[in-house]
Amino acid sequence: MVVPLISIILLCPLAAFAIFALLGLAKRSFPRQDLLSTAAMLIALGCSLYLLKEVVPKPEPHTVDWISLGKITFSMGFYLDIVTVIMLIVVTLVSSLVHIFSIGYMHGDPRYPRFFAYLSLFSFSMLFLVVSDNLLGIYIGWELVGLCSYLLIGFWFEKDSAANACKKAFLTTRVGDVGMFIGMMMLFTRFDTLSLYGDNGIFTRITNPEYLTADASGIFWLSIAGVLIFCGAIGKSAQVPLHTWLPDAMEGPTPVSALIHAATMVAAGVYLTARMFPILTPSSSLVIAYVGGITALVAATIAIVRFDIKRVLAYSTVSQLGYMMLAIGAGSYVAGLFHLTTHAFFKALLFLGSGSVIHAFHAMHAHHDEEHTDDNEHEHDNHGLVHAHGSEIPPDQDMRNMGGLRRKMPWTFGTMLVATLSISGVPFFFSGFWSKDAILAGALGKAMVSHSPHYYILFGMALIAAGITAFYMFRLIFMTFFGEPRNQEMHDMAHESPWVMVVPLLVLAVLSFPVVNPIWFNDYVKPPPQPHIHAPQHAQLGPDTKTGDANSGFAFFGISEAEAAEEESGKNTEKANDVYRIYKLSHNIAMVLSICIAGLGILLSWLFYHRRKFSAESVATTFRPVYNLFWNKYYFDEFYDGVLVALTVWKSRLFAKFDLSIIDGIVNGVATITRQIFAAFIGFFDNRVVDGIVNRVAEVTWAAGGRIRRIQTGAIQTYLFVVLGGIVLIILIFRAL
Amino acid sequence: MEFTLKTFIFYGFALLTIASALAVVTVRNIVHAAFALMVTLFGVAGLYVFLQADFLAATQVIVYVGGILVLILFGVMMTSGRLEMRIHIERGQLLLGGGISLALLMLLLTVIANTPKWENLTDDGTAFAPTTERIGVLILKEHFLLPFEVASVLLLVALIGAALISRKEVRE
Amino acid sequence: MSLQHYLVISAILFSLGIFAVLTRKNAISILMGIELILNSCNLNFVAFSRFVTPPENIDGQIIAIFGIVLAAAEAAVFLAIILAIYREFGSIRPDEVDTLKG
Amino acid sequence: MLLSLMIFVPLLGMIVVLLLPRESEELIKRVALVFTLIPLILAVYLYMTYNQPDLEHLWKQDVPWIDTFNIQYHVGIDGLSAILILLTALLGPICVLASWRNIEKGIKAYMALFLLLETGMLGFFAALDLFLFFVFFELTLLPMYFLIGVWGGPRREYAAIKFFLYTLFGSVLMLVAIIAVYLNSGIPDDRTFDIPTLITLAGTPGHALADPVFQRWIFAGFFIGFAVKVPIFPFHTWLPDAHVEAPTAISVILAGVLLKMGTYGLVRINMDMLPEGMAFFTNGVGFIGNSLALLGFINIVYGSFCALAQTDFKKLVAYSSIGHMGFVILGLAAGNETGVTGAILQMFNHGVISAMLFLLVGVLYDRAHHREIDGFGGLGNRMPVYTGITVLAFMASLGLPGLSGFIGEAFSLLGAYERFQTLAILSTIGIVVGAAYFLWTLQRVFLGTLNPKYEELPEINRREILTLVPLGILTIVLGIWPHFAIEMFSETVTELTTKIMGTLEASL
Repeated sequence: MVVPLISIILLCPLAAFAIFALLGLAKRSFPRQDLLSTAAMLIALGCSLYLLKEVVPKPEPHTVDWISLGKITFSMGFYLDIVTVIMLIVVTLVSSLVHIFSIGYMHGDPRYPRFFAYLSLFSFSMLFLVVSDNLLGIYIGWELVGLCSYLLIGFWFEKDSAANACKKAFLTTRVGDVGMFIGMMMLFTRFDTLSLYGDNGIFTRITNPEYLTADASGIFWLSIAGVLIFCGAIGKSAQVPLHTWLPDAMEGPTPVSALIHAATMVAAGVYLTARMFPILTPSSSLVIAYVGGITALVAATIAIVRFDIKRVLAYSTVSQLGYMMLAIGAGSYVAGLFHLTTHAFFKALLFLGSGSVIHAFHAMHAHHDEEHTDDNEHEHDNHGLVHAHGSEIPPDQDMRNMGGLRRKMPWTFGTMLVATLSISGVPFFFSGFWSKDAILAGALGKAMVSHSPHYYILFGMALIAAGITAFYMFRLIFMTFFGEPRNQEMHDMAHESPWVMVVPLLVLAVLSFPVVNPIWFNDYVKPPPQPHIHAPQHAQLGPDTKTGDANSGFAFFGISEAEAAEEESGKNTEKANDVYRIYKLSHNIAMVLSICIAGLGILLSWLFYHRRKFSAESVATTFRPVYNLFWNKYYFDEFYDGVLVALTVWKSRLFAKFDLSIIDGIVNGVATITRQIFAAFIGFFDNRVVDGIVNRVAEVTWAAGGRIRRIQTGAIQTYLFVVLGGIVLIILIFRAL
Repeated sequence: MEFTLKTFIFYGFALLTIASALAVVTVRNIVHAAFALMVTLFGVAGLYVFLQADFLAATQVIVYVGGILVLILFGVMMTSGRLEMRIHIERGQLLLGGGISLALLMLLLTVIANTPKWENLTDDGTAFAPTTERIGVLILKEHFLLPFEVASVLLLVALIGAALISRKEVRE
Repeated sequence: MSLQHYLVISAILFSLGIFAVLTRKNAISILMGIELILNSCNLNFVAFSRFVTPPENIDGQIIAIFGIVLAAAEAAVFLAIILAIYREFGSIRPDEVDTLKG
Repeated sequence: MLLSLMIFVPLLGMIVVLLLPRESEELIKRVALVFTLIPLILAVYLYMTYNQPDLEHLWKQDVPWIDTFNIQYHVGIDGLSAILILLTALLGPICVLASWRNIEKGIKAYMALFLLLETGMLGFFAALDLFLFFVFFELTLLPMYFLIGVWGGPRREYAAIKFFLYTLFGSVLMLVAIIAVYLNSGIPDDRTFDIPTLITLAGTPGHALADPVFQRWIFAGFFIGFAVKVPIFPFHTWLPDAHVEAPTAISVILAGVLLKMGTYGLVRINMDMLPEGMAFFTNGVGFIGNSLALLGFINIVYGSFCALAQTDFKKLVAYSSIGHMGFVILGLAAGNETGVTGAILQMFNHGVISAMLFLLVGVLYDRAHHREIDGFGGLGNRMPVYTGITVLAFMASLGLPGLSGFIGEAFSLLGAYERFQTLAILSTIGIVVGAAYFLWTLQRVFLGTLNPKYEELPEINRREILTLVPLGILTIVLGIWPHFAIEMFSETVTELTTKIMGTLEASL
């Protein structure tokens, strides 16, 4: 059943796109592309849910030979374990909801059918990525989602900003992809395959000394490969330093932001890293954890000062993705994936909610464009700050135009509040709390077990980021829904969205409660073994004790790694219990700390933006350098545009000039020299000697002809004389002979 | 070779032929030349009789004397008019032409004299058989039919051509 | 009356014809010369036919008949040409008709 | 027999076209189309039967030609030539269709020359006699010279003469090498031009042809001849000029087939016949040992960067061709199964994709009468179908997985990484830059606000779509299931790479 079901899941959205593309060639379009695409997604969702039943503990990949070259065979296939199914469900569910939401949101757009076709193509690519059992397949899906992301960010390509953003997104991710490709080349060269699972897969061969020795050089090599593969994830999941494309990607329609740039595609990086979990070594894990931690912190700080509602959410996404990376880097495989799942729902909800708000304001867009741009500039002057990108914020996305919307749009407000509570880590009733807590606990536990200062630092970063997250998310809520309307005219026009948009919000809001039960998650999702992490504390672990009691709090996320270690080998029961105890302890510490810091963040936000006890402006003025740094996004864009892009373009011009002037110059120069020198001689020779001879011959012939023609008297008798005389002579001569 | 009446007549014809031919090429008056030519043609016809070619002799007389010669005389009349009846001959040309002709004659005679195959081929005195019927059969029935037809076409073409060339331009 | 007799007569006629063609300054005289040449040829044909081939073979005579036909045609065309030349140049002196002069 | 038929049918078509009156242009075009469709039909039949032993006799012919020098008319097929013949035969009718409206003068001569060109190309890929090989190689040169020089753009004479001289320069060296091979192939009465025989001789230890030093020199001679054609840096500057000036269909043939003649020659002669020479230049020892891979790398990076700087749409595509051919060189230099497979796939795919790109440029040029990238803008709104196809072609060209361009590039790199790690890694720069220039072009031409000058620009028409659709389908199909192409030549590649790798190992 597995293969047909997956095939249906893949083919439904692909067919929806294919119908659009083929009719497009004939310059037509299907009358209800929206319903077609949505139906395709719903079918895929149904199949994905059904697939839950088909999961087996030790699945085998279902493969076909794709390319066979003598010894080497590249296969393509599906691999279905619980993680795959969870991803399938997340993708199809969010995608279906986004489809439904878009029916309302995109209504009236001139390219309405195309939007749905692109969404279908994206869904196909994403699902293909998820179910692939090998790196090549993942890479194919990986790039295809990149293409869809490109197409959808640039959906309103008439806007220059959108055109720039889509190009930037594609190129930036491509830089990461090249790293991933190099990683693939390394793995392929070493293992002669790109399959991950099965007897000939990389994960089997990785323990085979024939392919990889477990000594220092082998581990070092594997670390490099792991980090390179992770480069792909850095690009796709918008980790520092390749994160800059994601905020710009907000130029796309908001449902796209929700689906691609919050819930699914950007999470593909996390998914990939999780898939590659078995090849991660201590060093590459640490790199991943640091990248994740830094990303979480950097993005969160930037988010504080944004005014564009979508940018705030975008940076929030980057930050949360950093969290997930941190989790996987710290070995908390399950926590990372759990956060991926919960985040997909509540972040999609936040984006769709913001879409609902933008939709409410959208009608105003046209005739208020100009004056609000002026307003923005005015405000910047008040701040006395250079806002390089400030004036680009469309008025319908600018939080400074909002406020007091909670009465106008109660459903949107309610659902967004749920999501905000969830992302901020408000305890116990929201899924985000559990997943975030698990990550913090995992990092702290890892630190305590390994006694590594790195993980303490990372834990600290994650904790601060959690606090900041709570702060800016509530800032968003307060600025948008509370207080007095800042722009009365726009406020008057605002209205609650139609039911096709509200229903998806409600569904997602339900999913933001711990519907995805952490206990269930922990029971089913097991981290794969990491054969090359031979941390000393694991080496002596005993076989022990499955007993980690499931009721004693929520320590299981941390335990998961310990359990994995236990299964592997070792004798020392005591040590195992030790580790278990440490993780449990770390979890308790982490929970208390995270509740405290989330509360602190919310409180500050309330004081700043609701009660107005403090003025954000004055704080900004006080810490102007820091503010400037945040406002300018740590100058990443400036660095890239000013240095990397400029350098590349300069280099290309240099090359082109080199080509034109040096290479072609040499060629033309050789030609010229040949012509000038060689040809001058030849020309002389030609003129004087060859032509001279020709001319002489011609002259002689001319002169001779002038004389000889007199023989032609024109009188027949003369000719006869000559002829007969000639005959006589000839005969006489021959007779004489 | 016994000297019979037959030989006498033969030599008579031969002499007549050659003498009149000489007259053709030497006399200055073109009309006289034409008449001398007539005599030559008669002579040749006589020689044909000696060669037992009776039909040919008759044809020679009828066609040449009756046809061609009259044609020539018409030509003389139409071109020369009254003034140009005399034929001009330049001395140098005369000498040169005479030389070449003489050389040619000597050459031919040498060839005739020095070809052994041709010696002693005398008139064996076979009985005369009329040739007219055989010629008729050969031309109209056997392998000379095609040449005959071709020759008649040629004649036709020549006559039409002659008429075309000699008529006055209609356009003018 | 052997073959050689006829050949000698024929050769003399031929030479005289050539002489006329070469020296005469009147186109009609030239025509007469040509007629002489043709006659000498015919005479040759008939003579060879009589003496060389078997008696019943008279192909030579037939060739001679064709020769006469040819002569007639030639005479007709020649005179026509002479008339045309006469109209064009006002003369039938061959040395005056030298348009082909190089 | 069928193979000879396929080669000479276009020539017959040329004669027919020449016999037609100059005025009946429609008829001439139709006749040319028919005479290019026949090889295509035969090529499809070839695709279906090339590996059936009982039909093998259909696809080869060997008759004496010039006995004095033991030159034969020997043509035959293996996997590599079959796929390139298929490509040539496919592009033939497409080019005729692409020339349907935009050749304004002398359509008769144009079609006649084009058909002659097709004969030359098909013959080149099928030739199994060195002399015949050279004759067909040169036979493509002449029509090409006239096609560029007469029907080209404003600087056509310059471009045509440059193309001609460059190629001639290369082919002179090649001719010297051919003669050297001939003279060393045996005793005076037993010399041969026959390629299979020569390959056997070159593999016979102790034979003059098997001498490593001899092979190196011959390798260099052939290599320069083919390098001009590929073109390999620094012999590449004829390409942008020729492309820019040539009419659309000729650019398509130039990029689609003529460049492949160079790489085909490299495989057929340099690799198959001269493994010792190949080993010397690719053994990875020192500068010389890396030289072939290095050239591939330079081509990739240099071509890509130059493309990034271009403002002329067609020139950009031309430079991108240089970059993409670099992958072929890199893959061939690797000499292993993955690399060579990738290289051959890349040859075919580049033929298809660059043909699409040039056709697309031609469509735009026919409408706007200029090719300045910055002079457009926002066409995506005005011409959605055209934009869609362009996106497909661009994506295929920049190596988007799922489209055929990716497989060739990826396999070339995978293969190259095994042998030349650093160069393979550095070559990936080309992937990023490749994406950069295509996306930048896409943005400048199709995205943004519509340039008011082009508000009335007509959408791509049926005929143009017809020329593009087969190529587009091939791009997608081969991207999804490259086995369709690979199965054609996998045996050939296995044999070849076994020999190369064996020689390499022996030489190290």
